[in-house]
Amino acid sequence: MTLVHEPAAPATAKPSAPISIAGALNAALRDAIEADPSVVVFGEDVGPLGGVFRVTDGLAARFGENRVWDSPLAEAGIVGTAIGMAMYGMRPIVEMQFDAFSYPAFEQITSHLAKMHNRTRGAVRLPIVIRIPYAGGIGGVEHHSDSSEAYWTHTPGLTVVTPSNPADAYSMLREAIASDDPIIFLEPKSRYWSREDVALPVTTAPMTSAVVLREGTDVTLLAYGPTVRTALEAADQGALEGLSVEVIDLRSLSPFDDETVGASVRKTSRAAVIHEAAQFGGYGAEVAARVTERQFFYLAAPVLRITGFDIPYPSPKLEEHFLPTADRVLAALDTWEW
Amino acid sequence: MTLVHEPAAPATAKPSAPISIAGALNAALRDAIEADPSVVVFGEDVGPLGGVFRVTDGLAARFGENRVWDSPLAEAGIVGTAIGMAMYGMRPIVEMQFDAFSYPAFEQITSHLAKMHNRTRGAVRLPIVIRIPYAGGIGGVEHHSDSSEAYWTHTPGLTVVTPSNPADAYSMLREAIASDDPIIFLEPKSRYWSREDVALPVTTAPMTSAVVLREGTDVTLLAYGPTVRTALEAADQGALEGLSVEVIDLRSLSPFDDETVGASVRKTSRAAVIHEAAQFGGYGAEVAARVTERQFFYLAAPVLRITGFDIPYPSPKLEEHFLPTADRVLAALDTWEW
Amino acid sequence: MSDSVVGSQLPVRPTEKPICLIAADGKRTSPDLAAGFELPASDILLSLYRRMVLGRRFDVQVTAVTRQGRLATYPSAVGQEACEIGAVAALGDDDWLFPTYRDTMAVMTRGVAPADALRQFRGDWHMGFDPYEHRISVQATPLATQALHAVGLATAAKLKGDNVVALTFLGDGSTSEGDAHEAFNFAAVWQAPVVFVIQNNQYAISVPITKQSHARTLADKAIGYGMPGYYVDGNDVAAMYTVISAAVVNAREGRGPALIEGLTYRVEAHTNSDDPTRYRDRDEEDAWAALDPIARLERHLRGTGDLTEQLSAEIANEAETLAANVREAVNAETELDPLEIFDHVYVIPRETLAEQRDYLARELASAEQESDR
Amino acid sequence: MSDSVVGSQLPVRPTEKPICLIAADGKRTSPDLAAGFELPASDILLSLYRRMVLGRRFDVQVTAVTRQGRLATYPSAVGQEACEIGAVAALGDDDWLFPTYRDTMAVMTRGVAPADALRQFRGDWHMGFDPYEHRISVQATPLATQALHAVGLATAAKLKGDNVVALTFLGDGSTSEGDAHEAFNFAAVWQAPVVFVIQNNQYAISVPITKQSHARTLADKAIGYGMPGYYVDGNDVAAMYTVISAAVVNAREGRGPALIEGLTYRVEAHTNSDDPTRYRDRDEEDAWAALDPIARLERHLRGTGDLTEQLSAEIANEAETLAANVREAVNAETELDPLEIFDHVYVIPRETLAEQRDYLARELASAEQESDR
Ligand SMILES: Cc1ncc(C[n+]2csc(CCOP(=O)(O)OP(=O)(O)O)c2C)c(N)n1
Ligand SMILES: Cc1ncc(C[n+]2csc(CCOP(=O)(O)OP(=O)(O)O)c2C)c(N)n1
Ligand SMILES: [Mg+2]
Ligand SMILES: [Mg+2]
Repeated sequence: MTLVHEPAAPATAKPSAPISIAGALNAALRDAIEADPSVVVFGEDVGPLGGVFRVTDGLAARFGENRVWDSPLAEAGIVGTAIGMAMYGMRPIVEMQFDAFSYPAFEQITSHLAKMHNRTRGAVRLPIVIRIPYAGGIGGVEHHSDSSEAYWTHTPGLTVVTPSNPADAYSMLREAIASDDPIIFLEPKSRYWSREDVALPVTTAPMTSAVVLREGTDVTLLAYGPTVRTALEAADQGALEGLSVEVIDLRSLSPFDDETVGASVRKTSRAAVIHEAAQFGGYGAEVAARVTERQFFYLAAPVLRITGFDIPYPSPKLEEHFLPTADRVLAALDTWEW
Repeated sequence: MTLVHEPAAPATAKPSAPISIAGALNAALRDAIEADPSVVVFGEDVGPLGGVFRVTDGLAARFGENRVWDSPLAEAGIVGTAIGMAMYGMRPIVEMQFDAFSYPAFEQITSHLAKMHNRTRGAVRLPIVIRIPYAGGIGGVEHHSDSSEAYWTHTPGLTVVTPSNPADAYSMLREAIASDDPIIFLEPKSRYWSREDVALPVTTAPMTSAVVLREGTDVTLLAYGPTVRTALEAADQGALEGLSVEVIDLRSLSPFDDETVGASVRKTSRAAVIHEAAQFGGYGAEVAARVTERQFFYLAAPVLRITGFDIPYPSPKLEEHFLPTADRVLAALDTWEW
Repeated sequence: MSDSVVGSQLPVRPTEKPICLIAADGKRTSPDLAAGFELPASDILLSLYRRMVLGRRFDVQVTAVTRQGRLATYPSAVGQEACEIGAVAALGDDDWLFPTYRDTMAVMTRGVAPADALRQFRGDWHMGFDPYEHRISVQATPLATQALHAVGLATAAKLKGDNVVALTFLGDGSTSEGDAHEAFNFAAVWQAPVVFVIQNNQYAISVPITKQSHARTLADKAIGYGMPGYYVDGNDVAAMYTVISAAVVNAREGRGPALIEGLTYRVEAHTNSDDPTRYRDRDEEDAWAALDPIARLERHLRGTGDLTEQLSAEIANEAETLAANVREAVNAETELDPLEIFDHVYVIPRETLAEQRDYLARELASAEQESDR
Repeated sequence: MSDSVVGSQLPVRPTEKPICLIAADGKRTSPDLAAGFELPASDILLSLYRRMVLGRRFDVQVTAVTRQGRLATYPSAVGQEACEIGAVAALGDDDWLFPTYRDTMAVMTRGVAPADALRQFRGDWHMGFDPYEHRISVQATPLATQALHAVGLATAAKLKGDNVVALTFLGDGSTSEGDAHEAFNFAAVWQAPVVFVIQNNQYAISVPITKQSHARTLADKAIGYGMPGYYVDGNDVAAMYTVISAAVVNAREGRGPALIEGLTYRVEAHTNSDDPTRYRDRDEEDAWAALDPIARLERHLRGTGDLTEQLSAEIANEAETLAANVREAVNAETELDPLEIFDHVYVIPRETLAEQRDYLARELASAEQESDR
């Protein structure tokens, strides 16, 4: 994958080596804990087990149970206590084991995490990162493949970001931990194990900016997390058919990078957004609405949404029919009159 | 207010009398409990007190504590037990005291209420109505003025409706209670006390259909719940300026009545959606996106969103600056080149 | 719904030591450990023994085929047979069971055919059978949420005047969730005919009970709700069956809910994808192996002479038939219609779903044509 | 975080009768009711008395101005002075208080100026003071949620080696919420220096405690978490102060959390917009009036001669000054900048909010012009 914005290799760069998203996240946590004594990590099974996806592997052993520990099994409890810790100057990083299991914490996240800074007129800051493995594609049974981003992005006070590759996974998580705003950090679980050569530590584009991954002139594909690969595949196939596809990795869902996306759409005059979540009221609706508001007179066709269906995420043997594919993207582009 | 679809006055019609939305809801509950022994009502303070908005006033005294009762104070518990009751053939109607207090029930609503029918391949039906007084405008302190509709409309399996007048309040609640699907019934709390002459029992347009409240030719205003009045005010003011405004009360947020809305937009070629909730990822995004997808080549201008700002709902003395007004609607329409 | 609160007697407090009727050595325990409960008759013990053997054989076989990749995942209940079978045996036909993902053994024991019981974990559909056919709800994944469904169903039955009891399983870790608390409280306040069976198998995936609760026992939680609480040896099926049966009768006769903690052990990994060596050691596993619920009852029944060579041979045969049954079930190809994913989202049909269904239908059709070429 | 679990002693069980040091008649109670707690010295009793009188005068005045429409709403704590003042008096300067909407009296007593304490209910802003200035968190509205914040803050202090204790108030109804359970459990497992003070004022708006819990006492819940639990006469400030102080010391010295239930009564309506005649009768209100916390301590201090005519006159004067202070505070016009609603949503500025801020600024400017014409 070619990054148009090459990551700036820092002075201390180690020789680049193949690393997975899970590995990069693990390294980011390790380096952040090492760098700042106020950083703590807790949640369900994040201690000795290292998390069900091994993202916290080895951290408890390395830093001890006062920096990385297993909490009781209660998501509201995890987020609620993290809020109290942050009020006392800590920087907690907590994990929701799977996205559907963040729902018990919904009140703590929407009514407190998102609002405490505003409520206290800026007196209280909550530098908390909530890590959520999200979306499907791993053959998980019910409740293990939800895409919950639309719930968070609609909630003022939250910042919502999602990496699609190991370099961003490291850089964006470090930036999220350093941020004084609460961050919902969505990790595309189907991509956890995809490897790339990266020299750590790495600093990529700012967490809140979108990145053009592939330049093109005919159409702009807007993707994030697990669907970035889908968009790139579609771009490859499209190229064979003589279609010049620009691919943008949104990276930040809230805030939305209107500038980068706007510039691209004004160039291509056509855009489509791709996500796994159900379409109705999904994040793609906001993308389509705001791109249309801002670029209406540049658009040659309506912004397309290539998404999951408006149904609960299906069982493992049927999920392939639910997930957006490169073929579906290209089929959708064909519905436009060119 | 003139209903283009006049409510069909049933044979048993009583002489029409002025009644508030709260009163109409109370009557609907009373008639439903009377009509069907499997209907029960429970929640926080819905018994002797009659609810903090008095929507259940007198029901416990009239039907006894086995039909209408106060539950312990726990929203997940209220929705979770309602699910179990529905599995055993009851039709529970539960109240979330204020919208922000539905958040503790978020997991029960999204992971169970919305999915049980699908999960069991249709074997289990959950005819449950969750009544939620929503939105602001009543000078409520923090957490008492949220607009949570976007969270529910994005969740497959839920049906989300909201009345804007007493006749619909009665008719739609009766229809919701009779439905075999779980219904999120959003009650515009700032409109609870607005009265109109209605002859009960009344049957208005089907719960899941939008209704044209005012016919016009220049622009279509899409509103629901508390913003319907705002849209009608804007239409009146617009008329003075020679603007012919069509006003549609969406009534059903999920499903969305594409037919009624589409027909109107094809006629006016301009549309704007109005809601109190924050704009980013709000329900208006879905409205704008789908109207644009379906009517792109009929649209003379981008669909506008006149909404609350992307901030937590402000304190009572500042809410006036947050809420969309008729002036803001007209100002927004002025941003279009005509 | 509140009158029921009045006139209820003070709850039974959990005992100091776990209630136990048959010790690990197969011998009967002293009266203090029996806490007034009677040892069931030998025919009952024999049938509990038989069902535990079948249950374990079932789980062992399913775990094996899961390793072969036939199932998406499988959480085994091996080692917890006394809880799984003791609970199911205590339920009447009209009663309801609210199991978790852990309790497929109980689901199968209550009469669901292996093929149906395993459909969820095969990845065919979220639930593999009709809840109303067996009065068994979905095997819940969101922890502790099903406990509230049990309370609601039991309350509905009570309001309708039916003599139905709902039993829900909970894990030790799940007791930390808010929903567990709300279920205990609603059940006690409404005096709902519910029995909460907590299988304290010492772990929530990798998290030991010491990181989950600071209480003396999980059964002690009952005190805070004004419910009877029972602290039981969860590897003694005689005790589990007897205590749960008593709680079921109490509930049925209108004396309200009960909370029962069975001390047991999750012998297998959390699921096939888990690696217990990361968080527990061999010695601990061996210590619990010595307390095995099946070996214990076998010793007892051999001692009393009730379990003859012939009988155990019969049971062994039955177990092998069941195992073959399981292999057959998971090897059989299931016909799945992808379009069904749209059919049960709503009772009242939706246009948008019909459109999306047509879209997928067209896609599948053209894929057909492709492959035909 | 788990080692702390090891080596912790068994919790103190709640007493049969509520712990009480000074009876309603002002007399000292028998040792069994004192449960080993010592009556505080008279200077302490006098200062508790003084603060209760001021607290009540404050609340009565605020309720009055609320009826005049000066406040958006106000939940009064009249009748609960022993809990409000007893808790605040037991806290050190570095300790933290996590109040609810009910506890403005406690907030004021801990040193927040009336104008700031009332800013939230005046509708100016969601919170009227800087939490760090007084070590008081927001007066939480979402029930029981603040208890988890208290546990988190106390745990952070413990991890940093600071001797800070967090005290959180909870209502009787709030104990039904899942968050209360999770807070109790996290606190016990982590042995966090937290004190939970449940003000059982008999009602959750209109819902009586009998519909909220079936437990003997709410203090009994502590048993299920392995926490000390204290069942206290919440109208005896001597008992509340003494028991809470002991719990605070315990927590500070690393012996973990405690749960304290104070039996009291919400004398006023839930808020000004509530109508108690719909759900409770006069007799009940009268019965509780006889147990009034201030009258009781007054009888005691007059009996001992510690409360002289002169002293009560001084306190009365002080109370009137405070009341005047309140009237002044709520009558003073506050300058609010509408544009501030955009300024604290994020630490890191957002373009979209800047745009929306400009939009409102322009709107306000043109409105200005309009009105100038
Ligand atoms: C609300 C929720 N949070 C997290 C999970 C992920 N999860 C699945 S099983 C499990 C451990 C449960 O432990 P326990 O309750 O003891 O049951 P056991 O697996 O031991 O039978 C966890 C954390 C979940 N399924 N639901
Ligand atoms: C999560 C949540 N649900 C519902 C409410 C609405 N509500 C506000 S106060 C109250 C009653 C609380 O009773 P209790 O906990 O006893 O406290 P008290 O008011 O008696 O001090 C309710 C139901 C809320 N604020 N938060
Ligand atoms: Mg367990
Ligand atoms: Mg109360």
